[in-house]
Amino acid sequence: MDINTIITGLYITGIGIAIVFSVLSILVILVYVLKQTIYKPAEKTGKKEIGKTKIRVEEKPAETRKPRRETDPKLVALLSAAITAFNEYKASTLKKYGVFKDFPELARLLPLAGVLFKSKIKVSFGGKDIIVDVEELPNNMYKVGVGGKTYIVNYSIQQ
Amino acid sequence: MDINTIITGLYITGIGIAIVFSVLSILVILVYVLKQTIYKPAEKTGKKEIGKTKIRVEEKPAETRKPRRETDPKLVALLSAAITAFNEYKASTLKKYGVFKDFPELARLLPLAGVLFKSKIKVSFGGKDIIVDVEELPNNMYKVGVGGKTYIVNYSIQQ
Amino acid sequence: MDINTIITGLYITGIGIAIVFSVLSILVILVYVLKQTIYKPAEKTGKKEIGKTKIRVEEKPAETRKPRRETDPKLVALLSAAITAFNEYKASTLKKYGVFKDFPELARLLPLAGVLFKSKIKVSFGGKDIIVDVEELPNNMYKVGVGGKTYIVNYSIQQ
Amino acid sequence: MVFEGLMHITLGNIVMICVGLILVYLAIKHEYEPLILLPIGITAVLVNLPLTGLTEPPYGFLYLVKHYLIDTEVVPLLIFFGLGAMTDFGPMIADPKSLLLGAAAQIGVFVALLTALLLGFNLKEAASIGIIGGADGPTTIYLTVKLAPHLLAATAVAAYSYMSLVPLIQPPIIKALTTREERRIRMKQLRPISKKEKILFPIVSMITVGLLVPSAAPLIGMIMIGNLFRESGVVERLSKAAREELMNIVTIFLGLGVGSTMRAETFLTYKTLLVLGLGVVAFAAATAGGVLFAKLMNLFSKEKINPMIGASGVSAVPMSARVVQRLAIEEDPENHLLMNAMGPNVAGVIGTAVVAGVFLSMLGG
Amino acid sequence: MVFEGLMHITLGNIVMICVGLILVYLAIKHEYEPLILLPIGITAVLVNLPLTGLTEPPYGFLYLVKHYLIDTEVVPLLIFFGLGAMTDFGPMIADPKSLLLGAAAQIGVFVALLTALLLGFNLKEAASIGIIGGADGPTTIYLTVKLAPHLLAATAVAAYSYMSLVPLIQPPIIKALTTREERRIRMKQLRPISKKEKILFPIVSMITVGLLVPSAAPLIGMIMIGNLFRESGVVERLSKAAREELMNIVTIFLGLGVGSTMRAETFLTYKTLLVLGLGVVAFAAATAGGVLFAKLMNLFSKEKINPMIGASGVSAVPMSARVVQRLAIEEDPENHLLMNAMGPNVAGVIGTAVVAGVFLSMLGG
Amino acid sequence: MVFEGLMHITLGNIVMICVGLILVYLAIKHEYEPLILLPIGITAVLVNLPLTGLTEPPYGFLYLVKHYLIDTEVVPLLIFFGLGAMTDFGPMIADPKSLLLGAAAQIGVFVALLTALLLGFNLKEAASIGIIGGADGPTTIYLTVKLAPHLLAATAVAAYSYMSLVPLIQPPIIKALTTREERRIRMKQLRPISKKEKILFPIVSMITVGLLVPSAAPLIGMIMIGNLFRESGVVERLSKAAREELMNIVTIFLGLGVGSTMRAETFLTYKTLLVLGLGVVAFAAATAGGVLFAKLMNLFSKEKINPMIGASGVSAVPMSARVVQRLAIEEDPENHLLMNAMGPNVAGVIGTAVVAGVFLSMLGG
Ligand code: NA
Ligand code: NA
Ligand code: NA
Repeated sequence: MDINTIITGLYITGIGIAIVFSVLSILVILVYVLKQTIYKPAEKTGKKEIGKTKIRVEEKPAETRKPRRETDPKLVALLSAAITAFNEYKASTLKKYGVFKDFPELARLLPLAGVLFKSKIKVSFGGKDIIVDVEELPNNMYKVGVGGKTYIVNYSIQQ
Repeated sequence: MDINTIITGLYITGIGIAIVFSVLSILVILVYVLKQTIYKPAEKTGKKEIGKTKIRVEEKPAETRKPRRETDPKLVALLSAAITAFNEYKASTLKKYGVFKDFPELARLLPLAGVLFKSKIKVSFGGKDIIVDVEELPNNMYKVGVGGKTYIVNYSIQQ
Repeated sequence: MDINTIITGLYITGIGIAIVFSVLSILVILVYVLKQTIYKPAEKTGKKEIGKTKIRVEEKPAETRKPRRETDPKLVALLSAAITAFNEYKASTLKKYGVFKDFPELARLLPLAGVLFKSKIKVSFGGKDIIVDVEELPNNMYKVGVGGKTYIVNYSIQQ
Repeated sequence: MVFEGLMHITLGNIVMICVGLILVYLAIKHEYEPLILLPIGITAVLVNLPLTGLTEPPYGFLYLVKHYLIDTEVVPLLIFFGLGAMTDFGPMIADPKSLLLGAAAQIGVFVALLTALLLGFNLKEAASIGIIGGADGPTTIYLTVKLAPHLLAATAVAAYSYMSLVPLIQPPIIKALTTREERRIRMKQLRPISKKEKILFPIVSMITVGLLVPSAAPLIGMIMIGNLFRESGVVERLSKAAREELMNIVTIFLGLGVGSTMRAETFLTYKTLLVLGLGVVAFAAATAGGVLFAKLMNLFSKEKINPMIGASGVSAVPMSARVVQRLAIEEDPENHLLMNAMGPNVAGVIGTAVVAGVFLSMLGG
Repeated sequence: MVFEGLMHITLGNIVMICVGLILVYLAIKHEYEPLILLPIGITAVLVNLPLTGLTEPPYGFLYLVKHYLIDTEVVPLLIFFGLGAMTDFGPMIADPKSLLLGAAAQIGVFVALLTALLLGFNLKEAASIGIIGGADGPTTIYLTVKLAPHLLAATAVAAYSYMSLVPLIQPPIIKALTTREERRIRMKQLRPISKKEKILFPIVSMITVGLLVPSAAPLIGMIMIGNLFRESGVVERLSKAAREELMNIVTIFLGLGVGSTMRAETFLTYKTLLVLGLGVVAFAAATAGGVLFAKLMNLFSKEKINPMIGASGVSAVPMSARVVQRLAIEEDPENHLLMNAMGPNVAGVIGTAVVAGVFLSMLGG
Repeated sequence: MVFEGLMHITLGNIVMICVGLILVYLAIKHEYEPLILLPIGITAVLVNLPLTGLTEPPYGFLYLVKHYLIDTEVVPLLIFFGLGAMTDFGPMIADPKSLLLGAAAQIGVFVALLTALLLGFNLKEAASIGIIGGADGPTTIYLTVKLAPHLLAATAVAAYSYMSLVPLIQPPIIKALTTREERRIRMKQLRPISKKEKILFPIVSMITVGLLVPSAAPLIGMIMIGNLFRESGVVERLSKAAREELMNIVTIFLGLGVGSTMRAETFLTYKTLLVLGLGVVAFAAATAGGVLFAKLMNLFSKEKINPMIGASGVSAVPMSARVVQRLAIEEDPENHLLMNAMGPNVAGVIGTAVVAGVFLSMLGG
């Protein structure tokens, strides 16, 4: 143990603490600047959303609640039906124009792909016709819009 | 800028264009040869299929059609039932002969595996008995044959 | 071909066979030791289970059996409902305390995570209330306990 | 010691940081080839911070990436391997004459090469600049590393940027060179391809091109091995690894490695600006070459092709095929040319690799 | 020739085999950082079997791993890259003063450094030991490889072990330094963060830290590039590769490489024991530093913060945030501090990287 | 310059291209070990095209793969690591005497070694040829790289080809050496194995084999570390990476690296033909050794074993176990021996690694 080493150690400690606090303080300032320049509009909607959430949480005591109507098994069936119809439409379109089944993979994997399909589909369900928006995503995923809500569905039964 | 360089550039251009066209032309010929030697039989069925497709496409205007009967939610239920029965049969067979649950993974991952199961399963569904062919594929996938059609099902509810 | 080489070869063969048999024999002994020191208690339950299995296998002739009642499509619906309710409970809790949706991923990926949720959920199903245990696992998997049985469910419809 | 970075920053560094940020912006906001341009851009920002040692031999991290993975051509070849495992040559096999359109688009390479020579670049530099017109990122990187490594960042950025700009660059050229009647030509649907043909094609083309242009063999060999993995159907594990795990990892290192060459000292020269300008010339000439050659073919063949698909000889898979599809539908909503355009599109990849091979054999490796 | 191993085994080897087995036991039975400690432990067993040649140059397998992947810093930097792709800086951006708590916890590093100097370690060793208090495994490895490679196994094992022990080390210290009233302070919920802020943060902080502390640029650069991949939303393939495929592979090599340095000859010294002891000092001092600084901040600010979240300035993401959450609920079941504690938690990662950069610039790289 | 390839092609090249194509054909059409033989075959085609420079130092791509990944043993060891993460030693732990059957099958290695010596190979070559009888591809490659690198392609191709041919090679030998009564012997079901046993087995066997045969430690160490990852249950991320991401990538490089050694100059010798012939001898002798030793064991033990499971001591996991299962069912449809045969099957992997270690320690590494 050498007194010079200790002194150097104290010096490094002083410098080190000074630098880490000053660098992170600068980051504090920059984050505030970011917030001021960017965040303004988002802030308002954000606060609103928190308020709404609180109300919803209070009206339904946790751990003892029923499943919501919109997401019951019927919805699963409706989504399945919509995707099936969508895939049939897609398959017929692709075949009509000689597009091979391999194409979507190719398109998805190469940079900037985008030959994924998107369509409005009319589904007969429970006696009435429902208009559903279906959009393909990679990996057997589908974005399904129905009744103002959007579901991401992983649907992997292929014929 | 040097005139000799430009001349070399023109020379390279000439050679380059000549080579790229001749090499790709040779490939054109080889692809034709491939087609002549290999494709003959396939060609006929291919043409037929295109014809058939066209008809199907025309009879169903895109974007406003109902889901096909065979792929409605009932099918999902039938497939689930079949795979459940198949898995029960498989589990009992494996246990009977002391085959541990790890085995399929081992078999699948090492080269030339093949200890995946395959079986005919009788399913009671909607009041009548249906015979279904079920074959395991890797990754919780199953090939299910029912009523002359084959479905690839990703079924991942495990008990 | 050199007679000395052959002699060395025979020598290596002798040594080699001796070593491979002695090393693997030592492993035999060690595996027996492992079994004696560790396995005793497990052995009994193991034997019982094999017996039970045999009986079950005999009462149900393979390849021609019906799907079990408990795993029919209704179960799929029940599981869906339970997970939906669970996710709603989770989302409301997370929102209430300002936990962002990214958090579970962060927690799961860094070492020693463990901020996955677990809860008892009451589901109204088929006219009666069922208490279900739901526990999150990584990758959209859920462990669902209902009626004394546990199911691992891959549920990927996200709202 | 610390805070020194601030004192050593040069105007060049600041310019390059802005250039990097612009690439990041374009990648995120407009999705211009984000898989490449985002890593390149942010790495360009990082390496222009002074005194970090990241690009310094022998142990700077980005030096290691550049030296061991890019300079050895490991990364571009593995990307070609992965592209092979992704590519469906079916549309090209179904319509073999699309190979000729893929050859024709290479004219753009030579136009740009000659223009570069006129602007004072030497032969090796001009070849590396010309190849941008092939619109194949990995081929451009492969050739530039061998012929003109000091231009690597410029040619790579040009190649990938203009690939994103294909939807802007090509339509006016296509429209200027074709009549409305030509753009309305319908083409017959492609025949289905048997599995045997798909398996034999990569083997046959690897042997053929390898024998005729040996210096193109690494590029063609790797893409065709990848494609054989894909089409064989028996090594799905490897095919998936080639196009996913390995591809993703290698793409990360490509971005880091190329980005690390964008230091102010080497990048901020008038040559870089010329390269970027010549890149547009190359893309435009390639487009024109493909379209005009298609029109030439129509003079001699009974069954007319829609000359727009010649523009897809510019690889940029599958962007230029989609451009053609879009233009076709504009004129006639029932005229789907997507698959017909995919043939020249993938043929262009082979064509550019052949041209790269020719350059390597004529200009020394 | 064979059976020789038995004759060459030393008492040291036997001790180290037991040490390795203890790590394996803790990893499997108590899940102490199993992703790192299991590979390290079992590799320690393997390299203490005599005459295997596994760690011998030029071709021993573990020598290759150590020499090419650890000594070059490739592995720690790629792990930082992956951590960036996993980390959500949102809670820190929402509450910027948490950055100061992340800085305060670095006090532990300096306390341990000074203690190590008093115990006779030299400056470079003391810095490597001190950095354990930052509770960031990769940063510890990065710095030790550069400053005191002979201590690598000791500091790495200490860093990862104590990270697992955070739930045991921190609570008594936190309780000793806070009153019940302080522990019951409720904090307001964090505001939501916009995507733009999340994208700009890694860019801004990379440039800022890189300019101010260039030697921290490799660490900060890689974590921020990874984070930009994550937040940009346009390169999900690469982001996933960074945090999964590449991360998993690199973690395997980290364990093998670090474990291979745990040979009896180099590991079994009194220094190792001191390092392990100093590691506890470092963690404890860091915890205290964070808590006390939070109390100090309360003296000057109107809106009181719960001083317990200062303890989360010790990174060990997300363990120390969970410790705080648990302690808060003990006092008041409705007081959820998890997200408030995540801010200092991720800030601590940046703070430790800055300190490592300072050490590198002052003590030579 | 171009078209030169055609002029430089030799008859040997053409023969080798055909050999490569035959491997590709067998891999695709008959699924003979496609994961290895397809990459090897197509790479053999590629490297026999003249003047491509792919295998030339210092920067030929396949040279890099061979030099840095195969010659360093990195690839075979990582494959062993992945195999460990895939292998279930349960059946062997449940029935420990299966280890002896795994030892007995190694007799084939020595029969082939002695035959090779009689045919004029030197000791190192003979050992590399003999190990083919172990039916473990990575072990064969590991040993050949160290003892007789010029035979690498021949032994690797032989090992993997005959592994695919196990269903053809083994049945006649098994039938010739057993009576119908013996083949109908039923064996009792295996007991279940506790998790603790599965965790302790890789640790115990690594230490035991490592101490007794240090030169086998790299192979045994890596397979057992992989297996511990698998059985520990706490590092599923790493276990998955070992057997999937890393395994797939490494398998690609194994195929490319081994295939690149199949150039006409080195492969087309009478030695290659002899190696291929001796490989059959090795497999046949290993099968016979296992079966006969099982019959010998029956002489001394009360509880008879079905001697067919001795044939599974030839690793070729799980093919030879399936061969036994099939033969057993032929004689008695209720006699399922699959799991009983898996014990010797995985024991054979350990046995062959031990033999390789013995060879390395006696013949110099
Ligand atoms: Na091209
Ligand atoms: Na820290
Ligand atoms: Na073996």
